[in-house]
Amino acid sequence: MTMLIAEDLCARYGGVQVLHGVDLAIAEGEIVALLGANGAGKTTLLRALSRQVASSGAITLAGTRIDGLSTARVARLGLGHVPEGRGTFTELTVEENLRLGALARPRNLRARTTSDLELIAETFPVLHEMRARQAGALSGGQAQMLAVARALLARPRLLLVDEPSLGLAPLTTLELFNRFQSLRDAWSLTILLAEQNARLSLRIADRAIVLSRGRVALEGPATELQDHDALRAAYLGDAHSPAATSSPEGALDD
Amino acid sequence: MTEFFQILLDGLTTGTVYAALALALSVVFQGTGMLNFAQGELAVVAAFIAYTVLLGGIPPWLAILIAVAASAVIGALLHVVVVRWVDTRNEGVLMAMGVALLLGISALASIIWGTDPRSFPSPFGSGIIQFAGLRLTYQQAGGALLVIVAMALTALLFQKTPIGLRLRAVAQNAPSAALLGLSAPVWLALGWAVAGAVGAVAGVVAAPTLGLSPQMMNFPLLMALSAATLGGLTSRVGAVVGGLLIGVVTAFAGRYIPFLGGDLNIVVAFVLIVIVLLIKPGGLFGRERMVRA
Amino acid sequence: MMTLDSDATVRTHEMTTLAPALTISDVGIGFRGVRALDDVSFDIPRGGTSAVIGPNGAGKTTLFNCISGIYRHEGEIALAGRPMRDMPAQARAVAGIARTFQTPTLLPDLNVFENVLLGAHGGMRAGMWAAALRIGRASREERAVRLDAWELMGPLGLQPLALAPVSSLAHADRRRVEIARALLSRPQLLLLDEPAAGLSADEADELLGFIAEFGAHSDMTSLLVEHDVGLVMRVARFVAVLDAGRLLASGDPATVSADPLVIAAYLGADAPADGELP
Amino acid sequence: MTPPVPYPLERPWFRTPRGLGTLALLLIGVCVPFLVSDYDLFNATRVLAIALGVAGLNLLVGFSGQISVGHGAILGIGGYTTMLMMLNLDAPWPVALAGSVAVGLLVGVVIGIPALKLGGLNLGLFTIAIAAVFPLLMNRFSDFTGGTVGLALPTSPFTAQAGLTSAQLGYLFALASLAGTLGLLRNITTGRFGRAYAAVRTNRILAMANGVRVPQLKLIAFVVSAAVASLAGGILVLVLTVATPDSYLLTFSLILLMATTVGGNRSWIGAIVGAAIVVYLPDFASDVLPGQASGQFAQLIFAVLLGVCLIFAPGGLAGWSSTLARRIGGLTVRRAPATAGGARSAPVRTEPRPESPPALTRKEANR
Amino acid sequence: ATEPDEGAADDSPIVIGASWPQSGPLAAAAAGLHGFQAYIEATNAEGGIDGRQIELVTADDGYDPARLADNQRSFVEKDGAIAVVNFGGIAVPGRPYLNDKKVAQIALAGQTPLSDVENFPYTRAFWPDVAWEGELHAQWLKENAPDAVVGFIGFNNDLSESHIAGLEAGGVTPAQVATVPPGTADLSAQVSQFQAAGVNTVIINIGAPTIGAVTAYMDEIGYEPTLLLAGNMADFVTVVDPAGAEAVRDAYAFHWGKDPADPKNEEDEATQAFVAAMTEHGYEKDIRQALAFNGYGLGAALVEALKAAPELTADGLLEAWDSMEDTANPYLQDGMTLDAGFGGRLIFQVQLTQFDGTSWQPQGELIDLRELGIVE
Ligand SMILES: Nc1ncnc2c1ncn2[C@@H]1O[C@H](COP(=O)(O)OP(=O)(O)OP(=O)(O)O)[C@@H](O)[C@H]1O
Ligand SMILES: Nc1ncnc2c1ncn2[C@@H]1O[C@H](COP(=O)(O)OP(=O)(O)OP(=O)(O)O)[C@@H](O)[C@H]1O
Ligand SMILES: [Mg+2]
Ligand SMILES: [Mg+2]
Repeated sequence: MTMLIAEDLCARYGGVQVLHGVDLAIAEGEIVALLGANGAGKTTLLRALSRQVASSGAITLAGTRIDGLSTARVARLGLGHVPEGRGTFTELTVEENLRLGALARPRNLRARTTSDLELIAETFPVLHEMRARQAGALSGGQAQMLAVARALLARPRLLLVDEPSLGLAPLTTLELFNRFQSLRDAWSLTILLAEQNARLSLRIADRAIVLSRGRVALEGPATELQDHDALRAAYLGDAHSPAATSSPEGALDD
Repeated sequence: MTEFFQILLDGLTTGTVYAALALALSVVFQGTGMLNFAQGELAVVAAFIAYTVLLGGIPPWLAILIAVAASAVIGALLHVVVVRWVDTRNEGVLMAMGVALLLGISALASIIWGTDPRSFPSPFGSGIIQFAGLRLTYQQAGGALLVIVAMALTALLFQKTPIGLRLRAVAQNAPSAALLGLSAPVWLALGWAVAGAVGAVAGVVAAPTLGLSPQMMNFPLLMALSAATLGGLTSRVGAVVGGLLIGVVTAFAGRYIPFLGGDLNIVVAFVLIVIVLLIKPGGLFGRERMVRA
Repeated sequence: MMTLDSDATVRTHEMTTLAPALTISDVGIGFRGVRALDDVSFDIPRGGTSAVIGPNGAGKTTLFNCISGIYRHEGEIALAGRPMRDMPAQARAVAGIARTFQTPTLLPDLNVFENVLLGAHGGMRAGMWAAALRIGRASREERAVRLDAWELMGPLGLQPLALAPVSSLAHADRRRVEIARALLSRPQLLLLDEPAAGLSADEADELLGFIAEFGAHSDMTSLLVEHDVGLVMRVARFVAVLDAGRLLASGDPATVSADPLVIAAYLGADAPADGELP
Repeated sequence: MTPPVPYPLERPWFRTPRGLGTLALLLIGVCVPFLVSDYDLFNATRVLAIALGVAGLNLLVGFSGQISVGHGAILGIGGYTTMLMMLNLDAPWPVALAGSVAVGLLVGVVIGIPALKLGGLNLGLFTIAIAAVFPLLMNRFSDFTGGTVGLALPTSPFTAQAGLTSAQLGYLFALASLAGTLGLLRNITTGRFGRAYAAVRTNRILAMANGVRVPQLKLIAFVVSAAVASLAGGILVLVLTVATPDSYLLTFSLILLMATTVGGNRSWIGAIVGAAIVVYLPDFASDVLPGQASGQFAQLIFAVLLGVCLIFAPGGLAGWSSTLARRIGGLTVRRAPATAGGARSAPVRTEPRPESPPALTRKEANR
Repeated sequence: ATEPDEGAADDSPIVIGASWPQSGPLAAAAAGLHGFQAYIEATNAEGGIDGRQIELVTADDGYDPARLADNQRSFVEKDGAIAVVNFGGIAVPGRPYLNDKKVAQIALAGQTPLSDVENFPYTRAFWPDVAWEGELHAQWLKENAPDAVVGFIGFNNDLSESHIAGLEAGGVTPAQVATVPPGTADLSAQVSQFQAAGVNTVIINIGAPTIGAVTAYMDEIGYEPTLLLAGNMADFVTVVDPAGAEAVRDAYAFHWGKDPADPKNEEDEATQAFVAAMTEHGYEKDIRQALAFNGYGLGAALVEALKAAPELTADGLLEAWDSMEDTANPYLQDGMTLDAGFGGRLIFQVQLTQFDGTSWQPQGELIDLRELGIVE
């Protein structure tokens, strides 16, 4: 089954159009990396999908049209979103933040809450240690873990993640990405991952989509993209690639 | 000595009205992040509803329940019809909206029910409890009980139930709450409903003592705002303790600092508040807002 | 590569002493029983780029907060040999410490240009009276600062965004605005809290290259907190590693990344010597 | 090296559309007294005096981010000071006004210092207390303040001269005070200190990290605001020729706060708009509503209209109308709404982002 | 006017302005205005004053002096009013302007400053001066309860000051004084203090809601001192209804006006006329309001003065006001008349009444304050 289909998605802020007719299809159980330079529109695309930004075009989540629904509705239909800027409830405790995540899960998974909480504690031991603290006191990386953990505990069918590695220590990032991979199977989770760290996200992704100036510039299996010259030039910072000195954008555009 | 304890008791019972209103303020604040200047007027409306129902021959306890339920509905409606459309991230606008509501509801209540004070029979009956040379009217005792019950119930709701947790989450960060499937308009309306219900308790506790009129809560509102600050706006226990404390402090100040009298005695309460806040900016029981770099 | 436009941006600090850019001695701080920093001491050499690394919650940002005077802490911190214990945060800023924040922090009420201009505040001399009465001195100073900011925004690519409200910026652009703001104060010590986070590797290199060049022109020392270890190893001349509030190791990048303690706590066992992630 | 993008030229203020508009407004303001009756001037002068108070509140609330629910009392302090100096010391009115400014400064310091520690809603409640106690004090010390009936001047202090009536003189004086004060306030809220105040009100830590002396600026805002409000109170009693405790009830403070918000708390024109609304709207509402409950209905209408303003123009009527004007004029919008950010606001930006991504522009620019 | 103006037969309306609180803290006072309006409208319906209609312009001042000043100016400068009617309190600071403009100012209130006709020759007030009531209370106490331990409850303003000054002038110093801001209703602590101090006589001169709330509370706790209530407050709507008849039983008050809600007035013709006028002109909501009857009485006094005025100007009106003698007024208790006297006031007679549980019963003869030496 296709988990998410977006057709001809356009979004604008005031007079400026940011997304120009993005088409997107994600199969159930897939991990898709969303790549793109700074300002390409990754965050905007994720926000449009979770209905935080007004957009035109059709969006279908697991067979249900969701364009036109509210963010909260879409969330209840099984769309999770780890937003840019983390969005933790700073005045609630870490535990309360996590509980809010668990409360958002579908009814049939309520029984699994305890074991899922344990899993989270295992992935991010520090969150368990700090459960009684106000979330606002957390360090940047801890807050990032909390944001991801909270979204996972809601047991979404499709998880949109905006730069999860932001502020995470390398070991933790690695662990998180591995966890994504294992949860994809264990929880039949579908993930759309917007990440600047292309190398890392391509490692766990099945497929990658490259946005450029609000359009899908490139799309393909992750393994293929890892070798793609243009991509390397633009996003892996490979200074020796010849593409780096010519216009990388030009290379992506065709 | 008896006089001392009697005045202490009087102060406490005077304080129950402040406490009830402060509790309602604190509930709105926690449930919606707004300092609601119109809370007193909402309590008045609730009291008028109870009054109207009582006149219809309904037993007092049922009348209270009806008023509480009706106020909850009014609170929710107020959110849906008015407050929802305000830019909730802008404190100034929220506060100004509170003032507009205060003026509007007060005018509306005056139009509907007139401005003359009416007698509101105590739902607890009339009579006094005597002990150790001290006395307490049924109304005072019953009012205190009602406030304590309201405090316990809201504490339970906010601290122990998932609903309370969600209410707090939506009030604190609505966009994030939406990502967890919590629709802000619905939950904030619920928050207002809870506050309306608590406000109704304030109205019912106040009306028999103060005489039912649209202006009934003007002064108590001021004291309740102070009480909530003293105890900490983020804390329901704080609101109640603050209300009682202010009742006691003003009663003692009026009695034992003759120069202050029955009007300037509130200065003592205000001074107390400033001192407490300078030492503990979140109030006696309040939590300070977490800001870190 | 980015270049600096003119010598106007160069400011030389008098070399009063040859003291380290920053001396941190016995710094400690606790929050309700949690020791966020405990007895941390090290020196940051003058000039170039140094870095503080460590796992999440190690106390890196807290250390920055102590250096910039936002937290009161135990121990002593000295800027170029000058103890700062009793200096409030704003005085430290005026004395030459500028910083960015882990989560880019901008003023929503101001546009990009004005956000950058805020960085000049500490260095401006004209007072409230002069401003109120629009005395010539105040206007001249303001004009000069604006010109300076404008030029600084060129190489950072912010000029086209100058009048945009900051709420409309993409994450990486916010970062650049913050850095421009910090640089505009011509700091002696620049504290960068994860400047490369959210930037592609290419963009990060470019940005840090620019900062290094800026620093070279103006005798500025930069101190990074960064999780991109590869980047740190490439640009830093000195690295301190924090873990759970304590100093785990410090020294030049090669030594530090070979330290088994550091590998266990932070880099991971299979980390290659250059710090690049597997 | 490519030539740098030219620095956007800045014209002197009197050549910007906004500056020209201000000048035109001032011109109209000066002509008004020769066009309308003395009765209309009386209300217009009240508006100017209240606008001055609202402007003081704007500095405090809009710019320094501190809330005061007690400015009505500060106007009262200014009013009583002016009155007492004129009645008891036979001071000429300009001296009395200077006296009330001085007292205002003092009051600003006295309230401002604890305010530094309190902040936010706590400060709001602290100032509410001041507003609540002020009329009680005026009632209590009646030997000095005249008690409930207050103090009254025998006649208008503005003696007709040079062919101008006393109402015209009063108006022109109020206009000059307002224009002058607004000019000064504008200057300290743009440029260096404008940015500093933006930091003070939204992010203390950021402010400190950029060398902004937060307490100093907050205190200055309080002191200046109180002095301006006190002056406003002085001018107001000169116009009304009376000062009574009932003029300065808590409601008055709340209404001032309302005027600030409805006009736009970072707009100086907004201060005038807000003042005009709170002065004229109640009159207007009770005029259009004859009949028994008209007082209450008028208050209801007043509340509803204010509520509508708050909902539809949360950034204030002044900003809202100029945005509207600019939209209609087809010009690009310069600023985001006061509360940009977050999901609900629809941010607008000045210039369309250049079609090519920034990274590319940069590289080309430097190549 | 007794004789129409010489020259043209002027039939332009006589303009009277009324600035009165209809909203705000004293919104309840609006009833007084309604009574006043009812009388004026009834007069107009009967043909007005010598064929000239009275044009009554009303405006709400919300008990805010600034709005009062605005209204007064509007009446004088825009409407050309010859007289302005005010409720009280803030009428005092409104005096200089009207006197400056030589426009008559008529206030309902009892505030002492309003008796200052020398300095403010255009200002008159209707009710007896509160200070007189203080003295009256003192004289009565000395006669009937020389050993009384007196407690006083009043507003924290000049009304209480005047009242207490009057008491002291009459030789009674209250042992306990509780003055509270308007709107305060919970006086339990003050009552405990009174009890502890052995107060056995309580004088209450404070309006709604306090007067009702405090009497009810004293009754509920079984504290039963002798109650002496202010004459203009001791009516059904203000105290008996909210406190309950039992709580007010045996309380004394010196009344001069009639309470339309008192059953004893049901048969009274003037009261019936009042009720009829109120109903006729659309103010039936306020027919139980003593305050409305007060306003009605003020209207009657004003109309009498206008009828007697040598010319329909401010000066003519005041001349007629100051010449009133034995003038009947529907609102005064039986046997009382309006007589111009000290301070431009008109009412110098009062009647001691005691509440018997259903009605205020007269005790003894009519009292004339001038005869008692309280007023010269
Ligand atoms: N609220 C807004 N108003 C106006 N323009 C906006 C707004 N938010 C984003 N933009 C613009 O839309 C474009 C895409 O932004 P977006 O945040 O989606 O980029 P991104 O790909 O997530 O970049 P980054 O990697 O830096 O986070 C940018 O040019 C940005 O300036
Ligand atoms: N103001 C505070 N109140 C309570 N705890 C705090 C506060 N500031 C920091 N801490 C705690 O101190 C520890 C160190 O935090 P800090 O932000 O310095 O970590 P960090 O090294 O910057 O981590 P990261 O890489 O995740 O940003 C954390 O456990 C954090 O929760
Ligand atoms: Mg992004
Ligand atoms: Mg950090």
